[in-house]
Amino acid sequence: MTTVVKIGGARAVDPDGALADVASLVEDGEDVVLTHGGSTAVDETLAELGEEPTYVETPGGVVGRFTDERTMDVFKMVMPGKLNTDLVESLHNEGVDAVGLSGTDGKLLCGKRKSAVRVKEDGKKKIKRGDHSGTIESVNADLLETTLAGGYTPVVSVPILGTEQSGGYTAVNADADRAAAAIAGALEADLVVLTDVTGIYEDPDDESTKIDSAATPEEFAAVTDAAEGFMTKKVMAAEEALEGGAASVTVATANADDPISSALAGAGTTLEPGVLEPDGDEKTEQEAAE
Amino acid sequence: MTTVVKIGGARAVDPDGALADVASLVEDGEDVVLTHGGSTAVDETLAELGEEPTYVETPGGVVGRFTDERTMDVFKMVMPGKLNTDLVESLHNEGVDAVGLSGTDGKLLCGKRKSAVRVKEDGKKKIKRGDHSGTIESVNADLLETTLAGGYTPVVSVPILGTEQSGGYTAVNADADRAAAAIAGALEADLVVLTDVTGIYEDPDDESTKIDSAATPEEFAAVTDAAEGFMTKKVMAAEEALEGGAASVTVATANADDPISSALAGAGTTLEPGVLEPDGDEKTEQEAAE
Amino acid sequence: MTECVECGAEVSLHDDLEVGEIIDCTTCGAELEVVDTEPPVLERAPELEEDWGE
Amino acid sequence: MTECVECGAEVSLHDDLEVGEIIDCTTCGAELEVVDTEPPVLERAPELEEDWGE
Repeated sequence: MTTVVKIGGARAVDPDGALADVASLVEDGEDVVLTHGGSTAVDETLAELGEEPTYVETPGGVVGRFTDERTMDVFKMVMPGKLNTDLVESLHNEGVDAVGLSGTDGKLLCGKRKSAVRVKEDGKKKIKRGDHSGTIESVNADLLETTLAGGYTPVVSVPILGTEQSGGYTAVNADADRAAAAIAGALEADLVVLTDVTGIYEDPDDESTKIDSAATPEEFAAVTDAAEGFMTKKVMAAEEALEGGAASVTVATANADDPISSALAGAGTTLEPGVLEPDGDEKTEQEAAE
Repeated sequence: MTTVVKIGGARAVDPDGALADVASLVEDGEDVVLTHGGSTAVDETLAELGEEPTYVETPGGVVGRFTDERTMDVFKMVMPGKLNTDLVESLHNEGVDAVGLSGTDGKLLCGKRKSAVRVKEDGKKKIKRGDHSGTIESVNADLLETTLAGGYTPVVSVPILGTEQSGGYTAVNADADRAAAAIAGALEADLVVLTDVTGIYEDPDDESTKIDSAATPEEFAAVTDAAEGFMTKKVMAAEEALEGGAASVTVATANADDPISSALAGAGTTLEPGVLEPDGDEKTEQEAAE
Repeated sequence: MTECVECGAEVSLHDDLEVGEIIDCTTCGAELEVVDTEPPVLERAPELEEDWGE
Repeated sequence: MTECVECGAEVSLHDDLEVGEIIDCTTCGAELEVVDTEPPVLERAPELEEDWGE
């Protein structure tokens, strides 16, 4: 069974514990694919360049990054450049033969580019053009499987390869959690999303209300109600992973000794495929069975 | 037969002609591996960050970059980050399924790290520590062959994976021409080094004195005498490629319609394995034959 | 004043019109994007799925 | 003054000594690296192959 692990990202998440754990998993013959985020590092590098990140608000009130051409350049420098290379270096120092890939390599992650976005700016509804972001629509599972079969551990970073309406390709920004989800679905793998909280809490401020697992749509409803702020995005990504074919999704803390093995053994909040609403025909079978 | 192509680098070399040529070569079933440099881009990004590149002079008068930790970070951002990702994107737009790799990925390019260098500074001989550069000692040809067999076109960037005396690994700077040479040797490939001159000229200022080819040590002596400045490094790399097992090395201009195919068909200056001094036993055979 | 590209009705435009602004046609309710301001040119505003990266 | 680590002879040191500086032992010709200045500590200077990256 393959395990896809999402580490790092916007929250300061200490990867050291995770990397040693990857080493022991790989040594035990487990296939592991690592993915990482890094939007905080992008903002830091923009600041070092004396530039401001651009955030916009949609009519619906969602605030997100507007990735103009300059930001996209910095994105390529930070994610597939610095962070990915550092992670590959650290993994080699743990005895793991890591291979860094971005979504553009071998069309690993492809999807339509969204070059315009609706925003609310000084009270006016507007369309802001020149955005470089996209939705992941396909995963080149073959490239990952070939790399794994070669004895390597893939370390995947966004950007993805965005398809233009004109038919051309442009590297574009995409959400790292959803990239991990797409990969886990394509490989029918267990997905472990490491972050800086121990799981999904019914009361976000009270760790003791951590939900251990959810295996039915009803249990999943409690999870979606509980998820707030950045956790909402992770739950959405988890759902996409399961819809894509992932065997399970666990949200757990990175700040533990063996964070991945512990997550696979039940630490954190585990979501099973059973949480998905059975589609049409399955539904009738299920209702008939009741 | 495999062709290794070195493009870009310090000189403003327009890759467009080369990328279309790569597409037609790949379409004809040729295996192509691309490598690129980028030290100018590293200096430009350092300047954008308000920082100065550090160059040092060795007691022997050679001027080279001192790659401290900060420069190494910018190096990772520019070479495997921006330039490699842009090149992969451009290749996809030419219909080539490119996969970007750096020397750290899967230990593609490994070698001892040189963390100290002898310099002459304000008249004093000194040892400057904290350098991040290294010599390429091994190439993971298997990783390249697996990638090629998968129908992909590898696009390789330095850094390489430097081995520390302590046994650990650190990503370090290495010369892109010598990286291309090491890869061409390991794959026993034809190496085409694209640059902004049409070949090696006997009189560096007179293009009409271009040397077409060299196939014997004597002819190679004329080449080494003629090579000056940046060309010296390229000739040194060519020799390393041939010593490593490359089938041929051609230095030619990138600014032509089909720069690679033309170079393979004889444009530029082609160096054959015959230029190498026959070692011990071959020598006696050759002398006996005379 | 200009005409709605969907229903042809008159669409009133305020002074500080900006390229990229969305104007609603008060007659047919269509959303129109200002693609130029001198002279004002309106086009049907595209449907856009929201999609955020890192 | 300090002693050459190779041959033990006296090695004279100038005032603006810097860490990293290479001092030649005038007796045995060994190249010594200044690894500290207060007090001055010298060690055999390592052989270093030149190697330049991009």
